[in-house]
Amino acid sequence: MEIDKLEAMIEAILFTMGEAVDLNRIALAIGHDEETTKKVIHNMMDHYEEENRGIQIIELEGAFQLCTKTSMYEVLTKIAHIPKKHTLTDVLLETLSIIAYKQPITKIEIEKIRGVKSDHAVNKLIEYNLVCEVGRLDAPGKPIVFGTTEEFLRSFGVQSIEELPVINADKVEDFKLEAEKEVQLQLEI
Amino acid sequence: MEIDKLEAMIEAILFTMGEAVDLNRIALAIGHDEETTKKVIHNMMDHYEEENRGIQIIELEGAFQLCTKTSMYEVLTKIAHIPKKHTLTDVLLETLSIIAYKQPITKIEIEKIRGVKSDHAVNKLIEYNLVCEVGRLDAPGKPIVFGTTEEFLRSFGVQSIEELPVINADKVEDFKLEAEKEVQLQLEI
Amino acid sequence: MGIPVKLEVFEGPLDLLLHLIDKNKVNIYDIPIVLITEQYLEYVKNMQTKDLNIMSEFLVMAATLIKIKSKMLLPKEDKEDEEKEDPRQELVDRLLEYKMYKFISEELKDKQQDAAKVMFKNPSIPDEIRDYKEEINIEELLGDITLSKLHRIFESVIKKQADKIDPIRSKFGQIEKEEINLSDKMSYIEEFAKKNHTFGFRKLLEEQCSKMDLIVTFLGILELMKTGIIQILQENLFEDILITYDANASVS
Repeated sequence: MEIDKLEAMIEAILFTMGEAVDLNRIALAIGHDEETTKKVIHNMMDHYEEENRGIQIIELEGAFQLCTKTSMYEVLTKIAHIPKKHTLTDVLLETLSIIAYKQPITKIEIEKIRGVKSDHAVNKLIEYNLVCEVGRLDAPGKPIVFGTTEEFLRSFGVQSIEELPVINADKVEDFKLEAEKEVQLQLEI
Repeated sequence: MEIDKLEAMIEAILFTMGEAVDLNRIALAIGHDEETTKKVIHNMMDHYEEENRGIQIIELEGAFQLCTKTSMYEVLTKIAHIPKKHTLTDVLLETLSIIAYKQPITKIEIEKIRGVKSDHAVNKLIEYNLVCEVGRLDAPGKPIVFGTTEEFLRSFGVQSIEELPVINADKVEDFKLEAEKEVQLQLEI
Repeated sequence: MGIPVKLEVFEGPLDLLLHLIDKNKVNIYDIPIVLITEQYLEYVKNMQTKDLNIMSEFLVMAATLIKIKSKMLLPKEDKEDEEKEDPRQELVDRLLEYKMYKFISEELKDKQQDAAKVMFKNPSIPDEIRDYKEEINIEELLGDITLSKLHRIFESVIKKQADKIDPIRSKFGQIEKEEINLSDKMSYIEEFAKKNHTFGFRKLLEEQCSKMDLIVTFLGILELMKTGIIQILQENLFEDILITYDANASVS
C-alpha cells in the first residue's frame, strides 16, 4: 500500500539523517505535500508507541527526529557511551526560563527581572547552544534580542515553545495563591 | 509481553550504537543468554521485512547492525540533494560587515564590538564561504584572525577590500569615532 | 542574635529578599518592611564580595527598601489614595515575577532530566551519496544585499558601539588619537635600522612622543630581536640600548 511505502521512506530518511529534518525537506523527498507528509508522520508516531519499539519520532518546531524512548535509558547505560550533558546551574536555568517564556527578549529585560547583571549567564547559554540571538529590537540603541534554539527544545523535551507549561495571567494568579497558601500553611505550624 | 520489551531494547541498542554490535554484548545488556537473544533478533528481522519499514537489521559474523533497506537508496539520494534553506540573518550580516571592514579581526574583537558571543555567526559565515581564517595574531594565545574570502569579493563585484565604500566620518560624531579607536587600540596591544 | 551564621550566597537582591521572606515566614503580599529591611541591610553589611558590580546591585535594593520604609512611616495624608497605592506594590510584583521564574526553572530542570534520557544517532549517509557535498548558492544567499547595504549595516554597528561608550571617558582617548599598530611599528623600526645600521634606542624614539608609541616601539624591538633581524646591547643599567641591524638575518 502507498502509505506503507511512504512510512518506510520517512523512516529511512530520519534514520539516515540522524539530526532533525525539516518537514518541507521530507515532503519534497517523498514527493508529497507537507500536509500529507505531516499526517503520515503523525500516524507513524502512533506505531512507534507500540511496546516492541525502542525508538520514537520527536517533533521539534516543524522538524522531525528519531531518538530512543526514555524507557530505554537503563538498558542503554549498560552498553552505550552516554554523552555527558552540560549541567545547568540555578543561575543558568533561571535565565533560560526567562528567555524561554519572554522571547524575544533583550538582556536589559532579563536583568530587570533577575535584578542582576546577566551577561555571563546569557553568554554561557549561547555557548551551550540553548539560546541564540534572534535579531535586534527596533528601539533606541537597537539592542540584541535573544530566543531559544532547536537544541533547547531537544534538551528539554518540548515540541515548540508554545508547548512550554502555560503561564498566562490566570496561572500566575494560581501560582501566587498557591505561594500564599504555602506561606500561610507555614505560619500555622 | 516480555518478548516485546526485549525487541524494543534491542532496537534502541542497535539504533544508539549505529555500528555492528556483537551478539554477546547485546545479550549481556538485555540480561539474556545468546541463544535467546539471537532468536529474538531473528524474529525482529522478520518484522522489519514489512513494507512500512525503511530500516532493517543485518547480520555480520555474529554481530548485528541497523541500516536502511537498499530499496530506500533513491529517496535518500533525494533528501541529501535537497538543499537546506540558507538565509543571511541580520546577525550574520552585521558580523559580516564587521569582518569586512575590520579585517583581519579576531573573534574576541568581533564580540567586543557586537557585545555578545559570536561563534555561531562566524562559523556560519565560514560555512557559507564568505569569511575564512587568514592567520593568527602575534599576541598571547595566538588567536585566529578572520577576513573575507575571494568569494565574498566576487559576490559583491569588487577587486579588493580597499574598494569597499569608505566609512563616512561625518555621520558619526568625531569624538565618538576617536573613542572607538581607543577601544581598538586597547585591543591591538 | 549574635550567633555567627555562615553567609549564604544569593544570586542577587531579589533572591536574598525571597530568602528573608521565606525565613521569617511572612506573607509576600504584606511584607513587614521594617523587619525585612533591617535584616537585608545586616546581610549586605556582612557581604564578603569585593565585586563592586554585584555590591551595587544589592545597594540599589537597599535604597529601594529604605525608601519604601520611609514612605510607609509617613503619615497618611489622603486615605483614599493610600488605599490604592501600597508603596510595597512594585516590589511585591517584582518579587512575584522573579519567584515565578525560579519556580519555572525547577520545572525545566525536571524536564531536562527526563529529556536527557533519550539517545540520538549520528548521520549515516550511505557511501554512494556520502561524497555529495551540499552546494551553497552564494548569489541566492546574498539576495538583494549590496555593498552599500553592507556598508550601512557596518556604520550602524559602529554608531551603536560609539553610543555605548561613555562620552567623558572617551574624551581621554583624544590624547592619543592615532592608532599604533605593532606590525606597522616593526616595519618602521626595520626601515630605520636598515638606514642607520647601528643606533641608540633613544635616537629611535626621538620622533615619537606618546607613551603608547614608546611601549609599542619597545615591543617591536623585542619582536625583531626574536627573529634575529636586529641585535641589541646594553652595557650598563639605564644606559642607552644599542641596536644593530643584521642584514644577513633579514627575511626576504
